[in-house]
Amino acid sequence: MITLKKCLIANRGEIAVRIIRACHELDMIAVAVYSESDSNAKHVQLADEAYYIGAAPPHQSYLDSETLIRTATQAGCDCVHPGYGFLSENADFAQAVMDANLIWIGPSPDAIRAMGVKTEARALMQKAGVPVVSGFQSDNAVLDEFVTAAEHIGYPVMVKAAGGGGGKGIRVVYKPADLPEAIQGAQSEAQKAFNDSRIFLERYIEDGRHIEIQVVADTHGNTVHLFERECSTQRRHQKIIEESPSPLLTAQMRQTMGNAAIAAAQAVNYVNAGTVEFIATPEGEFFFLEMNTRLQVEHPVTEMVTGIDLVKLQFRVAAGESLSFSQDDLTQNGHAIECRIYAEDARNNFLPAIGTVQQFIVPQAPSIRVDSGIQASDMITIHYDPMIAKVIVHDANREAALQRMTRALAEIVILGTTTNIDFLQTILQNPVFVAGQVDTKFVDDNLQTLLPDVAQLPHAALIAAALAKMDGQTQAQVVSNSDHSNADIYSPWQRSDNFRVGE
Amino acid sequence: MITLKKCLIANRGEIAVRIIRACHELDMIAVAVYSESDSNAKHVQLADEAYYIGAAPPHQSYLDSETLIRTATQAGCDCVHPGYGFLSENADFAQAVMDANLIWIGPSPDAIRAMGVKTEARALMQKAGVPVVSGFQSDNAVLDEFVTAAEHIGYPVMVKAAGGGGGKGIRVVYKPADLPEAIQGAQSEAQKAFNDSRIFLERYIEDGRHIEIQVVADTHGNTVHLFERECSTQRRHQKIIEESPSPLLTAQMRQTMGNAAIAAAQAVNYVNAGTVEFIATPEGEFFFLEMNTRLQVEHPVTEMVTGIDLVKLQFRVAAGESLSFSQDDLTQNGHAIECRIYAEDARNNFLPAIGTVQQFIVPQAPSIRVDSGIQASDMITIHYDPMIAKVIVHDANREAALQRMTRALAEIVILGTTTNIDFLQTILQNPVFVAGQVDTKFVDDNLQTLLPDVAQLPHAALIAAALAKMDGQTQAQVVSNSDHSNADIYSPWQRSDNFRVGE
Amino acid sequence: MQYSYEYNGETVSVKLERQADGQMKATIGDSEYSVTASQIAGGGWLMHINSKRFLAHTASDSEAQYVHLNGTQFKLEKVENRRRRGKGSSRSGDLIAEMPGQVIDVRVKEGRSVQSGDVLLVLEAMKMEIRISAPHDGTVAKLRVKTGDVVARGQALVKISQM
Amino acid sequence: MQYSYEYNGETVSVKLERQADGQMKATIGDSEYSVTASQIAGGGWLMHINSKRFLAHTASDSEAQYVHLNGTQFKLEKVENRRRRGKGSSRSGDLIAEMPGQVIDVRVKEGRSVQSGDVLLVLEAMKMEIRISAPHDGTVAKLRVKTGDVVARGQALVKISQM
Repeated sequence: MITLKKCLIANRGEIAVRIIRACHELDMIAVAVYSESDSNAKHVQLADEAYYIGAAPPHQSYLDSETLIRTATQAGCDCVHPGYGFLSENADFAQAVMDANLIWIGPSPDAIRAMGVKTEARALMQKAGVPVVSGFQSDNAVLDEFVTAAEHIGYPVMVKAAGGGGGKGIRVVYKPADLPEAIQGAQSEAQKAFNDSRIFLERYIEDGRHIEIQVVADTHGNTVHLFERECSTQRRHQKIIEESPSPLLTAQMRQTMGNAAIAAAQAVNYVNAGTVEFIATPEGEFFFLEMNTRLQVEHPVTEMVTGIDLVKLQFRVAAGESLSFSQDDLTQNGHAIECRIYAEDARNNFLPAIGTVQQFIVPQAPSIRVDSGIQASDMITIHYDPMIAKVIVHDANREAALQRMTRALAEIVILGTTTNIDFLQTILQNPVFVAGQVDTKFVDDNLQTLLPDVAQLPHAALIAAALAKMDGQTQAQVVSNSDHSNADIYSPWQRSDNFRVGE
Repeated sequence: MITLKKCLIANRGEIAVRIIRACHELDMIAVAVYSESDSNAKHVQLADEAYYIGAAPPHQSYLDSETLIRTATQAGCDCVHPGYGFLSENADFAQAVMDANLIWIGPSPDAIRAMGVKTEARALMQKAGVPVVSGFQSDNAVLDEFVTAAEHIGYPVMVKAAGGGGGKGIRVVYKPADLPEAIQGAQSEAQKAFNDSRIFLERYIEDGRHIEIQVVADTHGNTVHLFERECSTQRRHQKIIEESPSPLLTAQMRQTMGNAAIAAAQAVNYVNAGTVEFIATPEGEFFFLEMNTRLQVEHPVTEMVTGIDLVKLQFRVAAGESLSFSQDDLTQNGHAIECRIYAEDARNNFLPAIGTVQQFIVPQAPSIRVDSGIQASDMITIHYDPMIAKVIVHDANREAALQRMTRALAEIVILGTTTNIDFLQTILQNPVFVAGQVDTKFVDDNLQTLLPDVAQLPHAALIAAALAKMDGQTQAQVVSNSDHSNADIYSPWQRSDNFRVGE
Repeated sequence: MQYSYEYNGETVSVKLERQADGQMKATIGDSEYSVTASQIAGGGWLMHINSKRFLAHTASDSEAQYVHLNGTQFKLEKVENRRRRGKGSSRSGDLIAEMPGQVIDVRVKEGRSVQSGDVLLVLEAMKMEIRISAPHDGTVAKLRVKTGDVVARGQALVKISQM
Repeated sequence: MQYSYEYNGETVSVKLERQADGQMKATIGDSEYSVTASQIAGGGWLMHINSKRFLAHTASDSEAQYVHLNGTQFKLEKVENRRRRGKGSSRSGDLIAEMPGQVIDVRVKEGRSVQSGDVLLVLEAMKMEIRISAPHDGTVAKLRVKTGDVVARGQALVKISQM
């Protein structure tokens, strides 16, 4: 019997729903919070209690630490789960939660901080014997020193902000001539974003594979890893498809990386679930990238191959329980894949799509899991991440899992907003993906090939449209503050690098 | 790539849906058949093609071998999957399918026949060294011989029909005085049901546990078992809840029973998926009961603990592929439970409930699988089995799986017909069930305790009813040939032993 | 507006009134509640009743109003239907079919005397045999079906006259 | 009855007529189809078109009719809406917001001259920065928003006059 009784979930959408379910299975009371635009959202419906915390913009609600902690206290909660994104990697919030005598479902503020400052994390990892990409860091270095260091590291080189992550302040430099401007730009961007202009250099591995190791540690000194997830299918550093096992890893690499991840976690006295991200080269080298000190979006693939419920485990560990299994008890069974469904228009520069979801039908079928925070008649707003659902499948091997995912995506009906489902389907059919050889630049390099043609309109679809109209299909209520009559697909808009929180 | 291209699914409901999905994942064309009352059913919607095969009563449609085979041939199918129930254990149908140059997704007609005649199966098992309950069989025995044999076996003794199964002709006798009448009754019932009056005697194990072993054999001589399912939670020989692993089995028993099941399958040159049913005593003895020569209702619990898709495997084996794994590759991971949702009124002697399903909402959540053949607005008719859905959950251990199932059942919304969901919930909470100590007579012996009181009506429910009415909730279309105005809960009706096909 | 149903043999009533402030007032016996509610996808209601939250799903047919709340289904029978129904057997003394089915065996003839409990006929419905037996001693006054007949719910099957 | 939509830049039309025999006839260009259809739960249609089966899901809003068929979503825009729309920028020469968002940076002032591609202002929407840049060389004739403003889809942001 878990000793925790009542949890405030400081999040929204699919991850809030996921955490509420875990609470219920542990016989805990789940307390939701919601912004103005979420009052009827799925996570609010499923929760045992729900409290309004402010206006729709995140900094007025889901990022408002004070209101969140006051709500948790007033509701009589004994713990707070942050989910991912929002305040999940905010050490000050974790500390404030603990100061309010609430249990934080996550690692200590110190561990969050240690991993949050990228240069500090690099140094810690080096000390712990975890391989780190060659790089250069020096707080008071002048330009000449950077130039020399870059030569030593070899081009391309990455200029990164020391004080924070999420893609902010990152610049890739291919030749010495571009370095000075890149350093200046990165410094000013880092200053603005993190109030800390320090930058550092790192070797940039162009054709690397993004492989991360899930770790869990309890408060009794036990740390285990739950194997890897490969997340190389990315568009502009945004993960799209994740899987476990990685098609790249040998048993030997898996063990070595798993041990490195455990060492990384132990170096910061890590407790609870976390993820150590590595970049692996085609030659089989691998290097520490960063550690995500929270639950990941893609945690379900690990749950499906290990049979371990990570969110329930987070609660148990936070309640002081020991891990009920050791490293040797864990196995990777079969193969799991996750596809992220975004409300975005791939053919229009991946601009987020808004609108009201008129229909949302997901298959209930063997080993197909759909985690979503939306339902029919929900409006996709401008305020939050456009990821509206995750589809996760499991089967005996990668080929079977791919077939299952292809069918799952074909069966999902989401009408009323544009999604990336056809983009996902095209990637799944690409020979390089099928062969398990996608690296982190594959999607960006092959965008033209991967963008499906607009499907020919079958006569049957046109007939269905007419049938619906003839039948007098009523329009679902469209609650919208926008004027649809001016929308246009031609536009002078350019989209800057996106900065969805590093997921 | 599987060599099969197009399959006729000679079934309906959830299992037809299940098989259609397997076809699609294997890139096969799925052909559905439907009776008059199933023209818009879910399995018809999901199939690539669908053909009308007759009126609603099964013998005019789903049991009409000729029409089924003609349909398969005319549609250009290369194989037929029978599902469970209906014609799945009909050796003549299997033979007719093969005679029409179609591949039968199942064992050979000979294997079906060998296991279908119970006395023959007993003899075969004894020869193969598979433990069989002590019994007496002799085609020309006179009453005195039966009396002597019964004394030798020990009471209680079971009188069973030699020529068929499904519970027909079975009588349990507790004292010698009742034996003659039981034998007579069984003989006449067997004569009527199977045109074969032969009966035999078997020791009746009162407090036994129903444990069955899933086996799969390919055409290349490989036979493996996929561990056990325990199905002791039964009401009148009707399974209600199944799970894997069995709380009773030790690793030693599991291995012994697994080997016995393989021996049983090999004794009849079994090919494809099948299930060997055993009864186990509290002392750890176990005895062969019968072999089901087809897919079982409860196959999903095995799929969830082994990660093997049994239906896809059936197709691969039937296509001549070798098993891609050996016994040593298989493991039981975590714990899976299945609950069968019946449209029946537990408080009214479990009479089947009919009606139109007005709402059918199932949770999409981690490791919760719902296999169903119905959807909102479907009518539950008198013609078919009242099992409308199966809920299957998986988690790391039995306790966690029970918690997950409890939540899953609480979240399922089925409105418009009476179901056994509250009965299931009560069983799940019963201390004997929680302790894993239910035997096959537990439910029948404790029916009064297990039948939940009619829930007090919370004021909130009454308010919700009024809100719906005030809102002018429209009645879903009720397509019904019955007169609702005469329904009554008091009645002179008695229900005889039920004879849903031995699932 | 007053709404009445029959639940578990008892009549239950609720009065629901819209207030000037947009809220609703519900009255059940002596209890008063302030109610706000919003309808969600798929026939659901997110209700606030005296500030406590409830998620309910509702549906209705000609017989009843169905409510799913906290994992339990409640069937609230419509009072107007209950009133029309007889008890046990129809007014005329006929035994009626409790559910639709097919007559697979008729074991009595008109005029024959029967004892309470004697099986009169057997129906098959949903793969189960259902035996219709005499509710009291008497004679078969009227046999209204024969083997093979498909009967509807509520249809009169056989009339047993009291001795 | 004739139904017209715009799909992928082209106008598509279908004529759907009920026949005396209860079937429907659909005409698309030169192709004629006989159609029967039944509506299933959740906005689905099981159609038989010239005896071939199709399962489609449909939904509509003020902008478009949506159809899901064989794993693909089709958005058929309503012609009456397309007619009302401008192209690129609004009739007045204003740049308009393509989606709702918040203005987080304004980089130009009224009267300043700009070159094609210059970033004029930056919006934030759905956790992404969106830069609005000049579609051609010109001067900032009218700046209609300031940092912090929340803008609706279609709202005019800035007017660039041609040199």
